Amino acid sequence: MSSDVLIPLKRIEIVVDEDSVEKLLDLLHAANVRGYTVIKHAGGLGSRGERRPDDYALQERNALVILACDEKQAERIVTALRTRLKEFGGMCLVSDCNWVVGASGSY
Amino acid sequence: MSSDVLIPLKRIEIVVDEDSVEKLLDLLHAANVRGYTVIKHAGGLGSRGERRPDDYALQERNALVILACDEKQAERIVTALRTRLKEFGGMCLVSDCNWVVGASGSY
Amino acid sequence: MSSDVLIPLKRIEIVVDEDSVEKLLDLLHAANVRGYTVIKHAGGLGSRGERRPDDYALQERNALVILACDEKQAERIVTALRTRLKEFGGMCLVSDCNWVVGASGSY
Amino acid sequence: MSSLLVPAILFFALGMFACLIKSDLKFPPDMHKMIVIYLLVGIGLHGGRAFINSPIGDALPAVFAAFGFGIGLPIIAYIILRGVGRINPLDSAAIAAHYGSVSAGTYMTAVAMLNSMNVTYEAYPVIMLAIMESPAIMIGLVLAGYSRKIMGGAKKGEKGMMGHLVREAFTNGSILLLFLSMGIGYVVSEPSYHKIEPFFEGIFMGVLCLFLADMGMEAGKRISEFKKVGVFLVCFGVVMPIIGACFGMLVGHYYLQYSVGGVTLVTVLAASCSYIAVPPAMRLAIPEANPSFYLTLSLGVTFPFNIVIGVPTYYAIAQYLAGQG
Amino acid sequence: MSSLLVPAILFFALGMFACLIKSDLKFPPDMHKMIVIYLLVGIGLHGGRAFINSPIGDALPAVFAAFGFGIGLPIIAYIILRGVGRINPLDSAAIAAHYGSVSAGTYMTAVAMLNSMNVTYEAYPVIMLAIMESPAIMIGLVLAGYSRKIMGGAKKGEKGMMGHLVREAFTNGSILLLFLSMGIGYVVSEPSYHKIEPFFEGIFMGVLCLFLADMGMEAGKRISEFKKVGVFLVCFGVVMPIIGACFGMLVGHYYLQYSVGGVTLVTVLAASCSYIAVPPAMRLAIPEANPSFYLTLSLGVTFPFNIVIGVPTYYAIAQYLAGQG
Amino acid sequence: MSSLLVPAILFFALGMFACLIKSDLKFPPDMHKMIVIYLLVGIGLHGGRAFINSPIGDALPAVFAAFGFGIGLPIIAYIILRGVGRINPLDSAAIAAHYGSVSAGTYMTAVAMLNSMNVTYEAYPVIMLAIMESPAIMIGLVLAGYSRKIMGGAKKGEKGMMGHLVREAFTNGSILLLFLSMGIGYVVSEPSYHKIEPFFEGIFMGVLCLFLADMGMEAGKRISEFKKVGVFLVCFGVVMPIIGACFGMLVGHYYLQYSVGGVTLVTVLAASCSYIAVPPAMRLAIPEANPSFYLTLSLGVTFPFNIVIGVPTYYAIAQYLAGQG
Ligand SMILES: Nc1ncnc2c1ncn2[C@@H]1O[C@H](COP(=O)(O)O)[C@@H](O)[C@H]1O
Ligand SMILES: Nc1ncnc2c1ncn2[C@@H]1O[C@H](COP(=O)(O)O)[C@@H](O)[C@H]1O
Ligand SMILES: Nc1ncnc2c1ncn2[C@@H]1O[C@H](COP(=O)(O)O)[C@@H](O)[C@H]1O
Ligand code: NA
Ligand code: NA
Ligand code: NA
Repeated sequence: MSSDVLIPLKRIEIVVDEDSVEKLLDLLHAANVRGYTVIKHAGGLGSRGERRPDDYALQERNALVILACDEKQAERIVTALRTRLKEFGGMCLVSDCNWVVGASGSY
Repeated sequence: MSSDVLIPLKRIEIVVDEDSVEKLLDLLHAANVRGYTVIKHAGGLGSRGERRPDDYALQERNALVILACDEKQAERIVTALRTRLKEFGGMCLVSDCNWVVGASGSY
Repeated sequence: MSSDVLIPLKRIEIVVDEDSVEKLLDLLHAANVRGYTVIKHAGGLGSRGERRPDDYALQERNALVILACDEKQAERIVTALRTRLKEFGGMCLVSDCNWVVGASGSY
Repeated sequence: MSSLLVPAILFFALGMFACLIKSDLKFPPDMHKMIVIYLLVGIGLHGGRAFINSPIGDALPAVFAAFGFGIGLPIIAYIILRGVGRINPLDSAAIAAHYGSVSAGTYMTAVAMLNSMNVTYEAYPVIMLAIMESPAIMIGLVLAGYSRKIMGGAKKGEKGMMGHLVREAFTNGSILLLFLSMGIGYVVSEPSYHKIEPFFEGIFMGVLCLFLADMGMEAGKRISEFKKVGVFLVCFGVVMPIIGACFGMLVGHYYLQYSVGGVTLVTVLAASCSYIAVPPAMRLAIPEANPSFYLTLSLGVTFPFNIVIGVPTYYAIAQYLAGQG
Repeated sequence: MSSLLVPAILFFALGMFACLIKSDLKFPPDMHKMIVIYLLVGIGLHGGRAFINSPIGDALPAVFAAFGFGIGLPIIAYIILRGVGRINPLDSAAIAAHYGSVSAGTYMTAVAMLNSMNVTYEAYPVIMLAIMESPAIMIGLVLAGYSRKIMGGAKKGEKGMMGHLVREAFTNGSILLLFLSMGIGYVVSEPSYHKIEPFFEGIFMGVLCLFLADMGMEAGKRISEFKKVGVFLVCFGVVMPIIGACFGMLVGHYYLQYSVGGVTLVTVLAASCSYIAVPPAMRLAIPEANPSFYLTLSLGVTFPFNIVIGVPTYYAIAQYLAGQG
Repeated sequence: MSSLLVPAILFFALGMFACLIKSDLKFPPDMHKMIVIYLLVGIGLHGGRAFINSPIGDALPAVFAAFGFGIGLPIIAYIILRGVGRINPLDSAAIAAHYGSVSAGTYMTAVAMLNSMNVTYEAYPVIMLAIMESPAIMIGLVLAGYSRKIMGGAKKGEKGMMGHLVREAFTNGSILLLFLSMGIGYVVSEPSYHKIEPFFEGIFMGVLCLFLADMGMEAGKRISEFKKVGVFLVCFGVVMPIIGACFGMLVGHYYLQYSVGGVTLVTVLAASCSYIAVPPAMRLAIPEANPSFYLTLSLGVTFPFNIVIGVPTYYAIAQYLAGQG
């Protein structure tokens, strides 16, 4: 596909405690992010053991945040996020992706 | 991993209004897509501002559609989708991935 | 971004029947996986037709498991998973990603 | 006519109307599940109580009748679907199984109608309600096996499937809830039962209204799929309950010799078809069958037909039969 | 004062208190939706029943009043917002539309208070409750169109939007549920109604308590957004219901000539503002407007004001007016 | 024996049975949360009402007893776990905290049993129910701190955690709901209370049945984890409630000097252990402890033991003690 259809961007995927998601979004807003997608009620396994959203008594939940942005923005986000990731509890992955031109450019 | 285990494909990730997801799936069916995964109740930020599925009064929801397909199919989908993405409200990302042979080949 | 910030890993994305997700997680635990994220209540289309979590009568659900791990681990997982994927019903994608150092290294 | 002005039926109409004018009215999916759980427990308890004053031995003919319906009606349905409609064998098997079973919603609507007219009825139909789901699932499996044989290709691993489904037919959550609640209703002491009566009986008819409003919306949604399903199947969805009703009427009146209320309920059991336990069982047992066929028939055709036309008609005929002596 | 000790109001305070001390108390989102569905059906049925003994013709003045409020109050609100507050035109239009509509929660709290003091009231205010949402949405559209014209840029595709919203104003699930339940309450026979009364009337006031606890938590959450909204709008959220209340009082007492209870309810309708049907309609119709403005005003300012201060005051004034003759 | 035929206990058995035969019966997770909210408000209101006729001053001994249990029982549990079982210190601390607290489900089952036998009881145990969660969480923190000291490694940032958990112990949603509802029950007027009684009292025992069915399924699920937990802990889950019950009996009969009903309830409070407020607090305070230990003990061992064996036995012994004078 030609380059006027696809714009190469970075895809950032963050998993945090659902309770910390507001703080994460504040951090993203502060970094002038223009778009993201949030999926709540996720479970998982990590350094703090298993987290199960359907558990009868504990109901620990993660939230998954996906965002596409340009390389520079990505660097800014990663830098801001790194130090706070422990507090939020979770992980952050970065990979390459291509934005399909046509949608309003909220990246 | 050898090439008889992994088949290189395109991974398409689409976020639309939950209300438009039926129309998007119709479009995918029309493009002869053989497999996709849909996650509803997502929130997000985009050109139309924030959308929160848990909000008390508004409850705006996005749906995330993930699909793996070959390059040609991907091109067809992107072409069909581009012009309608504004109507659906959302975004579309394309990246590379590898399909693990063994699952019934629904790509 | 420099290599002391990003560690190149494999990103594995698995979709299975929600009923099989416990068995899948057992398989991952057996492969000594140290982290994963699970999203339930997903729908989709595949070789067995459409699956709709919101359907009035059938309510078929998929679960999406995302995990980041190093290349070797990924190979082990893919090998273990391949033969059982049909039983679980679903698919498995593998792609490249980078782990942002800072989170506790649960990969 | 006035029997149509039962709140339960009006709420069904409300839901259907809301769906047809494309209102955004929607009940949360969990609300539906919670209401079903509540209603099943309520029917069960009430049924169990009724048995205290009815000798259990007298239930035997009802049990026989239940098995007769559960096995006989699917075979009739299968023959019609294959012979008249030339429907694909596996689709036919899946659809047929539904008609051996019953619709708890239709049954409760009939009970609501009888109650609102102060018509009494026997304690036994509720046990038929609980029993009929299981043989229907079994016979669905048998028909599917037969279909696969005539189609030439046996599905492998089917034997494990069989065991799985026999288990499913008896451990299905809805059936279990109904049966065990019946047991609880039977054993608890009168003063204990009085403490839980306001919840399980007092507000039952009101909750049923919300349930039927939800069913109405679902039925309305399915109407848009009539085209995919085809004229023959839509007609079948009206004719099959009439055939079932005829058998129900005869069995209820001549064999079981129930009162007008009882005959009405037996007729409803024979005429209605499942949308709770059988669809997931068939999806598992006959994955090749198209679910939109049996779901559209069950939820979009037969259920509304029974609620709006069937139940009042069955009652009228039961009255006529009783008048004949 | 003792009128504040109505359980419904105390539960509102409970929810607000829990939120303000940052408790982790939270009701599941579906619980809220289910309760709203239940309450709307309950109000509708009860309202429909009340009409059986009230000549429908006499409802006409109430209908006129409802349209008057629905159209007049948003225009007043818009003028204040633009003229006094210099609020952006599209935000003004969106906020104004909310004040033409009503809050079912406030209405039910007032009913609970009147019931607990054994004050009777007319059957007609409930029909106003059902009617007022639609004209408010319409006038919101008109104000938005006017705003866009004075701002110079017409949004394209607006005509399709208009049709879409007119449909929405009449097929909105909540409005429909209220209207159709009213119809059902009106037509069902007395014995039929008695069967569903324990659910829709018996436990109504108790369910309302949980609803208001939930509303209290939501209102508490919105208080933290007062800063974003600004002093003027927070004041507006208190002044506008007072203005509405004055009109409501005058219309209820002099034009409709209702009893103390009826005047209180009419006043509540005029003084309250929507948080069910209007917000999503405005989000769709005026996407440029900031939702946190109208939601904070509606849920965080006007609703608590009405519940805690408004309702008892309106009742006291209605008593005074009645005393004046 | 006949006391086992209380519907609440039978529904618990139903849920457990469904789970053990691997039925697909499952209640939606939100249903559980909604029922818990409803039940807590119901207990609270009822408890608050009971206080109107009971001088509040007389509650003081009950408050002392509650603190005594909340602090004393975890210390005993910790000593047994460490001394006899050689359980890891942090796991011991987390488990111990649970036994200082109470199970609202067990309490309500006991109330249901007493009601069904028309046994009266004092108003004060319900205030103990509300109080005991907080000291139990505190003492859990203290034990965890002690454990960390003897293990040599202090967790950093623990001080902030301490403040956080002290807040949590008092703003926990469930505790708050119970306390505030008690307050509301105390202050509302009689006619007001009558309007909400059908919801919060009339249908209470019925809703409790669904709650216990759900608890039964959960308990059944936990049984499969007995192996992971080990023989010692499973035994501890039976022995500890017996120890608690002994203290409860003595305190209830000799110190508080309550009636048979009251002694039974005090015993249940001492013998039961939390599964609502304490588990999340311990997860936060002692992340190193394995949650499947304390959850399996609480939900899979102690709760079923108390429901099926404990409650009827405690009542029998209370009767015996009363007979002794
Ligand atoms: N850059 C982005 N990264 C991730 N998700 C996005 C991005 N931009 C938009 N979205 C998603 O697409 C939805 C609709 O976008 P929009 O139509 O621009 O408001 C948003 O609510 C987000 O969930
Ligand atoms: N390697 C991984 N792959 C995918 N998700 C992970 C991984 N490690 C951690 N997570 C997610 O991050 C959440 C928090 O991790 P942690 O803070 O390490 O317990 C986990 O519950 C998982 O959902
Ligand atoms: N090509 C694909 N892209 C994305 N998801 C897929 C694809 N194929 C299958 N799936 C997912 O895997 C589930 C099970 O597939 P199957 O077992 O082939 O029916 C489907 O319901 C989809 O959610
Ligand atoms: Na049948
Ligand atoms: Na108004
Ligand atoms: Na205890």
